[in-house]
Amino acid sequence: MANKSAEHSHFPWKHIVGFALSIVLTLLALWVAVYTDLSSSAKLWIIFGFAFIQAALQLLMFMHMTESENGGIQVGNTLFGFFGAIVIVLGSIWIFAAHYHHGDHMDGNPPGGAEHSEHSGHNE
Amino acid sequence: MIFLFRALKPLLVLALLTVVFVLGGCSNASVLDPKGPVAEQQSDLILLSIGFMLFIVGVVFVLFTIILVKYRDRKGKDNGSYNPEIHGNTFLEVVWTVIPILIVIALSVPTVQTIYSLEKAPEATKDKEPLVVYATSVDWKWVFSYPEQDIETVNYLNIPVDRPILFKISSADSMASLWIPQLGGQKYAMAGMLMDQYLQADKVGTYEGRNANFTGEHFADQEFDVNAVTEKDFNSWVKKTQKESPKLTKEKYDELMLPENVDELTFSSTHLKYVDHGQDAEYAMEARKRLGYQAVSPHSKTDPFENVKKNEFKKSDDTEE
Amino acid sequence: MKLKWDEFFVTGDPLILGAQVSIALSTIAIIVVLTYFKKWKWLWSEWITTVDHKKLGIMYIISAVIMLFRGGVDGLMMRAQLALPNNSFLDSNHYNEIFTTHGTIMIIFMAMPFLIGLINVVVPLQIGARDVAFPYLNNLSFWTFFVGAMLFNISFVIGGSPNAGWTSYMPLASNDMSPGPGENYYLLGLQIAGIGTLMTGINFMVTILKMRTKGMTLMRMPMFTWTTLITMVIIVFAFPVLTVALALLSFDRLFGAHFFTLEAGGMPMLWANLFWIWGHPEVYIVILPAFGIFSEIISSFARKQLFGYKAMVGSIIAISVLSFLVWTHHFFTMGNSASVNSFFSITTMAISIPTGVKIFNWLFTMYKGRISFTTPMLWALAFIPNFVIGGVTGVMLAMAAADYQYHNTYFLVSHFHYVLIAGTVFACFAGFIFWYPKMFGHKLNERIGKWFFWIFMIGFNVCFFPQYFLGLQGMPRRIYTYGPNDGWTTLNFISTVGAFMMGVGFLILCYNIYYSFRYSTREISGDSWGVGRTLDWATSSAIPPHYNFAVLPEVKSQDAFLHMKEEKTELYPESKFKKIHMPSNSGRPFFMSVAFGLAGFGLVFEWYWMGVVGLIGVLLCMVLRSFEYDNGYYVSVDEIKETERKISE
Amino acid sequence: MEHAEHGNSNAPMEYQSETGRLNILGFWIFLGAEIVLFSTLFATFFVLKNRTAGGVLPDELFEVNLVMIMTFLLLISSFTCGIAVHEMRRGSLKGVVIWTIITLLLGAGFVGCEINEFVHYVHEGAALSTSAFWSGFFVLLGTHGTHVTIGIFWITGILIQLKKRGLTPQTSSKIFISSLYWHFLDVVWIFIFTGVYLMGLGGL
Ligand code: HEA
Ligand code: HEA
Ligand SMILES: [Cu+2]
Repeated sequence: MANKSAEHSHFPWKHIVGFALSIVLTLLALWVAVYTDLSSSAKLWIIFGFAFIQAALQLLMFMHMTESENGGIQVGNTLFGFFGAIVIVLGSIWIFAAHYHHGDHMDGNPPGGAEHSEHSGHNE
Repeated sequence: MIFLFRALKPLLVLALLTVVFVLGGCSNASVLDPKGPVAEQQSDLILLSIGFMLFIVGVVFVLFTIILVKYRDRKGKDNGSYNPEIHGNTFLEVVWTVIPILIVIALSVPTVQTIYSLEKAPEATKDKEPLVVYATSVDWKWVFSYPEQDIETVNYLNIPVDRPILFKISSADSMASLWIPQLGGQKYAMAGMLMDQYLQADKVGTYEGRNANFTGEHFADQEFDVNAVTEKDFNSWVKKTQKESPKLTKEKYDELMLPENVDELTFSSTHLKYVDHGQDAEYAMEARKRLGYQAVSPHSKTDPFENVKKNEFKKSDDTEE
Repeated sequence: MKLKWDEFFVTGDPLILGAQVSIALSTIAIIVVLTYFKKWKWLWSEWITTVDHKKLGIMYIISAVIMLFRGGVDGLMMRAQLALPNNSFLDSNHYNEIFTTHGTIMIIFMAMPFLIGLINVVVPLQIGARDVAFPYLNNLSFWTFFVGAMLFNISFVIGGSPNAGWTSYMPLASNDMSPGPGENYYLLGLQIAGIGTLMTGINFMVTILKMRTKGMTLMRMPMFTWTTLITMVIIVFAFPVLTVALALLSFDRLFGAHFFTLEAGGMPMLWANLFWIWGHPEVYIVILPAFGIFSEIISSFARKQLFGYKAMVGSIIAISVLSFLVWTHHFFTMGNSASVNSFFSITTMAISIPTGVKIFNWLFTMYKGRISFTTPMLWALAFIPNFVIGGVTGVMLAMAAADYQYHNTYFLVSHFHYVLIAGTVFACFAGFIFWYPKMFGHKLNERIGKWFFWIFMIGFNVCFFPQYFLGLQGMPRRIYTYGPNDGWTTLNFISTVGAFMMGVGFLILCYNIYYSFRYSTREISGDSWGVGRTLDWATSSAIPPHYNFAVLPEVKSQDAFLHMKEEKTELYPESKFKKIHMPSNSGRPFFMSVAFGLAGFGLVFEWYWMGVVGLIGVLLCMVLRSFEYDNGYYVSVDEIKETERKISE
Repeated sequence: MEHAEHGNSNAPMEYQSETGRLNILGFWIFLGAEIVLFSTLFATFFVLKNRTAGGVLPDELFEVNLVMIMTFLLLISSFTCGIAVHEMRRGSLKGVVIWTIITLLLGAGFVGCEINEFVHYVHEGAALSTSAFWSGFFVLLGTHGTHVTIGIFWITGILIQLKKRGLTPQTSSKIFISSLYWHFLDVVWIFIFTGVYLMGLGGL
């Protein structure tokens, strides 16, 4: 929090770097998703990995999430938000994995189920 | 004395009520009176859990009573036990964290085992070919189709004993739940979905089955009888039905799609050649439209059946409102 | 849906006609009384526009008690209908509407506001603050809740109530199967109230995190404040899910979208999924503050500090995280894969571990204490055994394979009434009586209070304990009648008797309020019960002045006020008085909420022009707020001196 | 409520008043709620992903160029918005105003593209009521688009206040809060870009 005024009269390096990185990541993600022939799951991991990195960039470089006396709260709050987001999205997908095939796979082991279960396991 | 009574009151009330119900009520607790292997597994699990729960409740109640009696404020008569400095006790806290953890583990293991085993045909008869029955809920009736026998029944179900029944559960409209307590737990019936459930009866008899999931106005009446009969009786019923009962025409089936109660019906063909509700979620809605049924708010003065042409199956006593 | 004007008012039912007449009469009566005593201005400037957290709290509580009455009458009517087989007191549709409104009102418009009311009154005092972080928003929260509740409540006289259960499952709640305004009322009433709740969540999170007085570190906070903080975290992260779910269903019903419909690939199960992602955390939203209230009361009247404070804090945090990981236990029977059901069974059972820690900590708080059996304490004590019964039956439900048998039965109904009533409602009563002198300056009569306690508590057990057995006997929930051959008659009849005992108990409470208003001695001290341990009892008078503390107290330990008493600290020396900054009242939140209500009402009947007008009103209020630079006002030192002297006379 | 008083004159202006600090923290918490709100919409979208009910398929309509234009408009606007805050911390009112106006123009460009896109889709037979998939699509993107639109009006209002009052602790905390909002919408867009468009275009 100290020497703010000094820091801020400088050139906005943080912003420029963040901006450049986000452009690079966007283009890379597009390239991976559309113009390569990696396996679907590899693509998914990569593009969502990039998305999370970009989100972190915005939060840290542009939104100054960690700054001010409340930085800790802001970070904790955002992380809990992401925890909720992951639980809701992956949880729903996992639950409905058994229903995608119109109930034909009711043998307790729907395709992809096991993989997803690992994901939600990590979120506790 | 009065204090002791007060402190013990919850306990007394509970004990009293329990006695009353164990004597009077439990004898017809259908869930705990299983007539087949599936319900039996569940009933065993329930009894096991009740045991653990009674233990927990017992511990808490005893502690509760002792503490209340011992540390109540006796005006003026200080027995020297008061000690406001206590703020915790690591050993005790570990004890009442670890014991519940152990109990949860002890309950989880059989729970998970049962969950997995209920997905399959019952162990005892697993080498017998299951009888396949399509159970379809339509507001407010149950349609049972026997594809191999080419038979369809409405609002009742005949099954052979000692043979697993593989239900293919689905719904034509709202989300219902197929439940025959004495044969086993329920599963939802949903349009556009086909779900498997194994049930089995071990004893000849008539059991009650119903929709357990709220589906609107006449939900309470969406019940059916399950007649568990010997394999021989079942086969002769099949033969008789195939010979004597009428065929199910598409027109008749469409009329069944109307939201109302009907009596028990029997046909010598199934609706499966017209529609698979497990694939087609919209069939019933379209049939209603075709027949001129118009859904209205319950407070509307319009009769939803106003424009409906034919109405063969309407239950005779279903005239209220 | 085309509404015919002759369907606007619900007609044809004598019960509803009676309600319509009594609503009209009481409205007229209220208007006459207010006019006659020239109280309109007072009402406006002292209450409607107030930003004082204590007054808002009282307004929440009054609304909640009215809603308890409404929901309770619903409950009694259901019990009356079910007392005997083939009863025809209510027809099926009326019964369906009643359990739907009963469930919704009790949880959303009774339990939550009651707790939020107590939180409003107590928590800022407990942390030694002058007000909440966003007083203006606080007023707005109240009014959006109130308008949402009213919108929902008028449904039974105008247009018809929702009747698809408080869970509003699709596709039953779709236009195909539940046409008419009923479900729209549900969607919009909850939506509007939900916005207010979300704002409350943010408001109290910031308040507790940032507005604590000097020395009030997190680990010195009273337990009620802790549970409030965690509850607000759950609100902030759970309510948006409800907001979205309601919006999507509204889109289905009003604009022809296909999220949960049978047609065009919609997925009804998704509604159940979203509803419970919110719904399960919701039940912990209504139980955690209750835990906090019991913690305060038990340690106060056992005259001992809370046993295992750190473990208590740890366990509520654990509960809050786990509460987001269990929602599927509400639809184990939906055909999920065995791995899904197993996972959610185990996470659900895991919640009993931190909850058990709390139960034993409460018990041991009383160990070697000096327990006095005042009425708040009686409620807190009754909570322990009764809630444990509800809790352990919850664990039985959590065992998915067994739940296939309990699901949708009275076993479940009994479980949730045991936790909701013995947990939440007992806590509301306990907190209400405990902090009654803080709000109104006198206590409720203890003798009448004991009658209320025993009759309600016994009635509660008589009503709901038999329902476990009804469930095991296969009685499903939500049936409006049953046959004489089902064998459920005796237990149902007993249950109904118990319900009416609760009704009698409630009437005794009402009488007590009247009696105590007339005859109770007025409290002088801020520490009315003489056992106060936390700063809410440290105010200079029974009813705290609008700025709460003339001098913000400095905290040196847990149970701060107790230690101040022991050390005979002088709390409010005149020499330390400084001018106090306070926020100003505002009428805008009220207008904004009315605009919300107008928009909601328009959308209920699909009168889109009215919806648009209402929303424009809302936006206008927001713009005006953005351009407003009101910095509040100062209470001068002289004014503080005068107020404090008047109090101490 | 000793608002407005004790401040730390060393800190950036938006943190100098207590009200400013509380508002900023409150807004961060609100953003936490927004994360959950959007993730619920994402969950809905993913669950309904294959349910096009025989209607138009997304990969028949999505266009790489348009998506990239929209993405870059928003990315750049997020950057310029960051610069505006940077200028604010340097105390340059003019800088704030200029960069904020650029941000708003870019935002308006984005909304324009999106409206265009929606109109095009509707013409091609993909509307809110076409199928579950398109319901999910339009509501997810529409919610984001509505947020951006509201943001444009809101920030315009703040600019007017800035014009009238100059850079004060109050106005600067408003600017800062609106910048949080704007960046957050960019974060949401990143996930829309990935989860909706890239997955659609890549056939994932
Ligand atoms: C205040 C509200 C509240 C609370 C606190 C709870 C608490 C719990 N609930 Fe309940 N629940 C509801 C309100 C609540 N519930 C409602 C309203 C519904 C129905 C909604 C509807 O369908 O309409 C419902 C439904 C419901 C279901 C769905 C059943 C079904 O639909 O088939 C399940 C299943 O798992 C469940 C489980 C639990 C569990 C495990 C707890 C646990 O948190 C309980 C933990 C407490 C204890 C266990 C007691 C104390 C602990 C000890 C003494 C330690 C030792 C104990 C053990 C080791 C077991 N609840
Ligand atoms: C906090 C929540 C809460 C509370 C406090 C209650 C309180 C009560 N509930 Fe409720 N209940 C729910 C939440 C709650 N309930 C929910 C969520 C459901 C599920 C809904 C659904 O399925 O969708 C439900 C469902 C439900 C059912 C099942 C309906 C069914 O499935 O068919 C029943 C039946 O007995 C019932 C009964 C009661 C009774 C008798 C009370 C009593 O405690 C009420 C006590 C009464 C009062 C406090 C008021 C007193 C009134 C007077 C004194 C006036 C006297 C006037 C006359 C006699 C006309 N409730
Ligand atoms: Cu739950």
